[in-house]
Amino acid sequence: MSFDWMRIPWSLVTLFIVFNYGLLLNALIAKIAARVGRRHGIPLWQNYVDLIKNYGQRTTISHGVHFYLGPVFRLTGGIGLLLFVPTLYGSAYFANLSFAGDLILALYFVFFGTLGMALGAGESGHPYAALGVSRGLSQVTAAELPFALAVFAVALQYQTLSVTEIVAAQQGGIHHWTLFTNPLAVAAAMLSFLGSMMRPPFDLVLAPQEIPIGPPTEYHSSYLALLQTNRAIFPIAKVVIYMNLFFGGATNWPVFFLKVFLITMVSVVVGVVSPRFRVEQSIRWFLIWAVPIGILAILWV
Amino acid sequence: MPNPILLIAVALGTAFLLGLLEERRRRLAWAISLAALAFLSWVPATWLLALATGQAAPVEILTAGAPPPFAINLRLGLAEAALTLLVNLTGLLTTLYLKDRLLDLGRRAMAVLLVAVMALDGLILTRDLFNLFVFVELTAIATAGLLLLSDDARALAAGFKYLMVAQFISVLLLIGILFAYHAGGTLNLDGLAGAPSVLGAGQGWILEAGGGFAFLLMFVALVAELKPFPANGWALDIYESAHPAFAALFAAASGTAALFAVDKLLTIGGSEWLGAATAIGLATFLIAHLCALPQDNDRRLLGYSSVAQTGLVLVGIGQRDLLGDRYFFVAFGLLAAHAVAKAGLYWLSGLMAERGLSAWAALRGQPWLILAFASFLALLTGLPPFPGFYAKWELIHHLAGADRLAPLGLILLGTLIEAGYLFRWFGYVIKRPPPASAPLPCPIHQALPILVALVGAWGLGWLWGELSGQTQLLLTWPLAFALLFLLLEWLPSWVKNTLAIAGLLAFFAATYDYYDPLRLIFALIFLVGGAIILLAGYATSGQRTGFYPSALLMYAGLAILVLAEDSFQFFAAWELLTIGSYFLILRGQAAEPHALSYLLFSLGGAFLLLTGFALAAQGAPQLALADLGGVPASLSGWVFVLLAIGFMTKTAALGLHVWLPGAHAEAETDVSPMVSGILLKAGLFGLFLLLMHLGRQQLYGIELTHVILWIGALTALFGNLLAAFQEDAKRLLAWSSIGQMGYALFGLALMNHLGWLMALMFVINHYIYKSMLFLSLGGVAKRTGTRDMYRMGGLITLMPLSFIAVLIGIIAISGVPPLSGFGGRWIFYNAILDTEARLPLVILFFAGPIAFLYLFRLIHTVFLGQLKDEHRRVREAPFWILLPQMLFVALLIAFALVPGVALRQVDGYIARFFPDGGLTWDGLSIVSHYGYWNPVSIMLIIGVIFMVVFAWLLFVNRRAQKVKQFNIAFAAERPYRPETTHFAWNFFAPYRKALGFLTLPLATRFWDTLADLLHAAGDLGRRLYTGNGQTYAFHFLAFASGLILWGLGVRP
Amino acid sequence: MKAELEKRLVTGPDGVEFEVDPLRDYYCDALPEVQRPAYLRIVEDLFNWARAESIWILGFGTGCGAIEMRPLMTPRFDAYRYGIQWRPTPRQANLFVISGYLSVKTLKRVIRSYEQMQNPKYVVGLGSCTLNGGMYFDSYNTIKRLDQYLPVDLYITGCMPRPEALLAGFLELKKLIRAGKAEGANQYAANFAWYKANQKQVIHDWDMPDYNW
Amino acid sequence: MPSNADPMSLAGVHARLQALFPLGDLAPRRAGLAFVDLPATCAPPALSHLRDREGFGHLVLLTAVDWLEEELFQLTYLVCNREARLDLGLRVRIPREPARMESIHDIWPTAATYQRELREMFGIDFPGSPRLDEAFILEDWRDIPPYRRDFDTLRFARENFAERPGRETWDPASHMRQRLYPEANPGMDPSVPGDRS
Repeated sequence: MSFDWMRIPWSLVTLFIVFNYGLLLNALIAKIAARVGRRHGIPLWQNYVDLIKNYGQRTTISHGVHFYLGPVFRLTGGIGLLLFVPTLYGSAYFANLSFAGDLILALYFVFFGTLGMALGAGESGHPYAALGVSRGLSQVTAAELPFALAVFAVALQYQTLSVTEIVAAQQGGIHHWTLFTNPLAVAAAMLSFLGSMMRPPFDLVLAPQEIPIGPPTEYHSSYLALLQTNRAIFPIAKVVIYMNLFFGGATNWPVFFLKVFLITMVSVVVGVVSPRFRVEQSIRWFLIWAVPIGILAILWV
Repeated sequence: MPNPILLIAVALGTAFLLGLLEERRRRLAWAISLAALAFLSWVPATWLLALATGQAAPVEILTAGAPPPFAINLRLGLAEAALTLLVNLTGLLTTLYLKDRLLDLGRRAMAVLLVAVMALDGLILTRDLFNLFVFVELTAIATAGLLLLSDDARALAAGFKYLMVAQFISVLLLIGILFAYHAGGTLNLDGLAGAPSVLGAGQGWILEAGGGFAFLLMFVALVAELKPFPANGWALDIYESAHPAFAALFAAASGTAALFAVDKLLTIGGSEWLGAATAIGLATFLIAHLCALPQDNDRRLLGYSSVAQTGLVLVGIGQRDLLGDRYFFVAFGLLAAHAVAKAGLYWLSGLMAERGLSAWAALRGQPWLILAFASFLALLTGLPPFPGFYAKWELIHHLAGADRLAPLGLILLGTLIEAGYLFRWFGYVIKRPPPASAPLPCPIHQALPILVALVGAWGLGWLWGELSGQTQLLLTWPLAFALLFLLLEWLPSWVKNTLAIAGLLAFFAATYDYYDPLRLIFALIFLVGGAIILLAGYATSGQRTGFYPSALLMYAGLAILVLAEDSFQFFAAWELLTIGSYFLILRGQAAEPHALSYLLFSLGGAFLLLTGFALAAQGAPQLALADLGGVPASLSGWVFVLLAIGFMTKTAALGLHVWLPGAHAEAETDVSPMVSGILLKAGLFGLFLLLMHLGRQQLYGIELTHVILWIGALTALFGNLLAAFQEDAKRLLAWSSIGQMGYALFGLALMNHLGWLMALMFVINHYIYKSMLFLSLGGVAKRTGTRDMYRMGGLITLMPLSFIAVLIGIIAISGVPPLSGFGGRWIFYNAILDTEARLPLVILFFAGPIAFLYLFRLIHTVFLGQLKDEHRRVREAPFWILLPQMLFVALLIAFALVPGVALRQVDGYIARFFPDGGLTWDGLSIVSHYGYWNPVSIMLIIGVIFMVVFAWLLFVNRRAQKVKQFNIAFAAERPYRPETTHFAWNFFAPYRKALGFLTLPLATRFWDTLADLLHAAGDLGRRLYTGNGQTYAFHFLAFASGLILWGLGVRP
Repeated sequence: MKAELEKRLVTGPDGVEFEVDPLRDYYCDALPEVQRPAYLRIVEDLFNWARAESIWILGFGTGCGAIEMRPLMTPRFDAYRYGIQWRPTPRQANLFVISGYLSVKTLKRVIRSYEQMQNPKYVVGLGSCTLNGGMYFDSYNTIKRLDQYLPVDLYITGCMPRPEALLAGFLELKKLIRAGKAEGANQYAANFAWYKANQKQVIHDWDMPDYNW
Repeated sequence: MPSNADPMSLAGVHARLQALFPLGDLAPRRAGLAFVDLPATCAPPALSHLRDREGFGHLVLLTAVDWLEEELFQLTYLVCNREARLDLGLRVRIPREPARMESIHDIWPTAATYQRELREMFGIDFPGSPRLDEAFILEDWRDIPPYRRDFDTLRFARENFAERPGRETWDPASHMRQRLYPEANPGMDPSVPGDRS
């Protein structure tokens, strides 16, 4: 088969844009949260400084091979997820590496980084790491369910698993978006979205005041820098999937920035005004409120 | 040809001759008895040979030189020859076995024994009713004599009770004979049977001649001789208290003769009486088995079993009208199995010093006795390749063909209960500590009879295989190969292992051309996969007695299964693999209860298969598997249900899963992957065949595949959920298997192209990763001495290869790209887009992420976290346990890269059944109707990104200080001990809080309650038998009067 | 020595007995080394700028002065706008604020946490107590001079200093970092023996390795 | 004490208690708070009685005073009856050497914590009290217990903890008066160190 080598530089461009956008977006979110508390909050460039600082730390320790590899898995998961999904609809180059697989690949690749990171944190031997993973996994089982149902509903609706085709089906006006053609699925997915963004009330993985700070407790210096890098890329990669499935995708970068920002804001808005759920509360919440909507969505299609 | 009258004459003559001998010449007397019995065995043996080969015709012996009805006549036909041979051989072996005892008792005892044998011969040979009565009397006197010779006080009491019963029987019989003579004018059986009747010869003669009451009395008398329920307390006391060798004679010879007497009587009764015989037989069969269930005394248990078996033969006799010319094949099969096994078991019992069942653990001192014990149990339960198996197969098929479903069900239920207590006993023998006393004494004169019974058992198995008209199982290559290992037990295990691997591979190579793509995949897993797992066997030194015959028995079953063309081969293979795997599982340290529950569920499932096949065959002796689709629509739903439940028992579908966790977890390190990675696939293979040939079926308007869909989804959910809550690593894997099988079940039940493909992906993947995980965790458990995950931790540096295997395994299971598990998930999503059943999907979606819970827990709590004090010097698992794991790792990666190699073939094959919705190959991409997937690109992309990021980290972080396990930021304190720092126990406590209510062991409770109920019922039944003579007399009267009242009601 | 740190005989699963020495087997026994700055001056300057603009404080209030740290997170003072934030784990923190009096017992925990932070790392002594004992000059249980035990980059005096004083101190610290003068971690490594001797003089039950990685 | 005192008052309690134990006089401090002396051996049964019969369910504190000159420690058990809003302090005196008192952790489990503290700070032994020898703060203390009055804390601090040279101490009141109103106190020079140490 022939491979279009130009995909690689264009993918790197995507990566670069999303990375910078992610760093700025994270700072913006922090600023918005600060404004809610009537603070000024961090400067917009603060994330860059933190990143450089962490790369610039002079010493590191290692708890073992897998501890070392944990952040690598995490970042690979973030970058891979971003590149397996077409970023811009209609652009041959910003379709990135989506030729490798369809929506299902993206859905399952989400776990690649999480799993690798969880294992790396596990090797640190820190009980909080395991505790955080235990909480996170417990929550994921319930939080992923409405999303899976929504994805299934959307796939049924468009009779395809190809992200590109799903976006294509939503072109031609805002009323073609899944948001309006299949509101139940979108509702279920957005509730699930709250659970996957590590923000209150579903931030029990990191839970700084309880298990400071969960899996990354032992990660520092350049490990932490890799995780921060991923923190800029991975949420956006996830949001891109939501954007493509439910909100008509994006055909150019400004629309992309806007949609990603608005979708992210859903979880931010909920997050800044919410306290934290316990694990069992969170699971019950998803099963009681989100899952029935998802079930209705797949029955309704 | 020796004159058959010699059977009577020689026995009687020798008995008299013994009387002439001096009392002190006991040795001589014994030798003479032995010689006489040898002669008595030789006579019917020659006849049997001649009659069977057609060199001789049945003969009538006219005692007074006149034909009947003027004189008594005896007949020696094939049946008589076989039965007298059985009786006399038992007598001979009993005499041999009783050497010490007889030398002690003297010539009188020997004479009585001879008379008893003679009387039984007479009972078999005679064709005259009054003569029958005489022999019954003689038998009674001789039996009582033998009993009264015992010094056990209880035996004396039992003998007395027996005499009382015998008198009742005699009186009834005599009166009956009087009336019969009055009505029929003759006492000759053939004469009576052939008496003229408007209904034809032998049909309802008594009705017309007014001899109904006469027949009734005789019937009651002779049936009472068979120890029917409830009039059998006396017999149980005899079995329990008499010398076991005598009990052997009583069970094997007397029972045989009495059964034949009833058989002869029924020839004149007409078919209505067959129903009565069946009913009595069934009641006796079931209730005796129930009573045996709570029994702990070996001889009394065998007594119950004898009573039950006699009942079963009576049922066989009762089906005479149905069986036609297969009547003798079936009835003799059941009878011979019972006689040989029971004689053998009683002889074994004679070796035991104590009466408790667990005292039989002493058998472990002599492996060949274990073999004998196992063979006898298999013979009794009717497992292949023994005669009872062939006989039951035919009986069930005939019953099903004639729509006699109630007896069919009851027979199978009784057999299941029987298997329950017999194999529980076997578990005791293998697992319980042997009694402290000296090693089992086994002098030659006691060993010889047991040996003869053992050889006889296998010989009969061969014979019935020949006579069955079905496949001769003993001559199939796989089974013969497995049995060969019985002879090779003395070799060191590595030789046997090599031989076994070579055998499996050679068989696969030899049969390669016979497989279609579907079967090829299963054959690859069963045979080649089996060989790979067997590599781990090299890690065990010594002889490993018992392992190879069991393992190869299982593989033999699998090999026959995948090649089976008709239902008989399929079912026989199913039973073989069940027994083999049962023996294998039982080898585990604490496997006793779990192996038993495995066996019972498997046999229960197998009996459902049997019923299903029998129903489908419509009275034919077997059914080509390909013809399953030809079953008439009225039956096909039921056949589907029976077969599906049978197969789902093996795949441990929800509700039928309770046997699996224990069985898989408690098995040995290299057995777990066999029974999990390989054996579970047998059930899926069956389901494939079922769905392939029967397709969608409905019952009462319910779409059955839809039901399976729900079961599959629920199984996946609960399997995964329970796995997350296990503390024991192997139990976790076992529950995970349940969940995985749920997925496969679901895929199959989707009944579309991709659903089947997904099921096949699961078959392949599950074999690879589950075998690998069981091996690695088995290796870890071996090194750390525990299976509790929270006791481990931090083993990654000490056991890196095991860690890699587990890591690859869990990535594959979880379906995370780039490994092959993702392929399964991808096909799954494509498959479900084609289905209309959406609600079960919700459950399956829920089950998916739960897998992450147990997978993370598995790898984290074992390999990550804190290393414990006592494990600081643990070494990596043995090479031979690692080798197959590394092969599996390579296989997984290869399969992840090029899944098309296997999938393409199968995809094409499945297209025969579901032409639509298949996959297409676009270069390296796999394309479905809905999506696409490019395994090589995924692997490459992920690999490249990973390496780049890794290189970057190495560059910025090249001087990391390696620290040790307590160098963690512990809230400014330091860890106290690794045990208190390793977060592992009750890992998902919050999850339990949220969803723990789903883990209530409802299925286990249900089956436990059922077992308790059966036990309680058995206990209730046991209370009938108080040991009090008056109670027994009452039982007898109740039985006799009940039967007579019934008879009068039917025939006024 | 605490019982759990003493050498013990353990029987492995294979029945072989061996000795476990917790201090040797469970803790890394390497000593800290002086870390050289980046080879290129400009890179080190960049890093120093980033370090100055991104000060992560370890969330460990050692004494009463910690009460003055809280207001820094509030809208009134909002230290975040200076790139200052709190981290719950010493692994990720750069700045250790010794907030007020330091009892001997706490000193041990402080040392442990300080050593678990990564180079470069900074210590700020808050209040008179860290400087010269303050009102606890005659206490049987508090140290009077922090720089005897840890390399201190900056003191913020007062009893207690107000949040404004803290902010001023942090800004002062920024200047030091920017100038490359805040090399406490290297100082600690260079004079490790001296610091250790001082620490051990007051901490009698030294139940940990010499350097807590 | 008049026996017809209000049964719900401390006097009533005292009266009833006096019938059982050799009690000293009731020393009221304010309404609802009074102290009473009794022999050390009587304290545990008296406390038990107060808890079970008089409704004094809460042990407010257990503390010690070092009567160095009298060679005695005074232990004060302050108990509270919440319903009646009464506080009663039982004071017992025990010899300083050997300083030993019966433990009351079986009456109030929380007492164990107070007793640990007294053990650590005063060196008073309470045989049988749980975790008695675990220090709260003085890990591996090697001197006499620091709350005993014969312990010289200043000397101890000087000997053990490094000092910063040049430390100066002012009396805050006079220092500020001098700073703010120098003309009113001409005799005092604010720059002269008034080191009390």
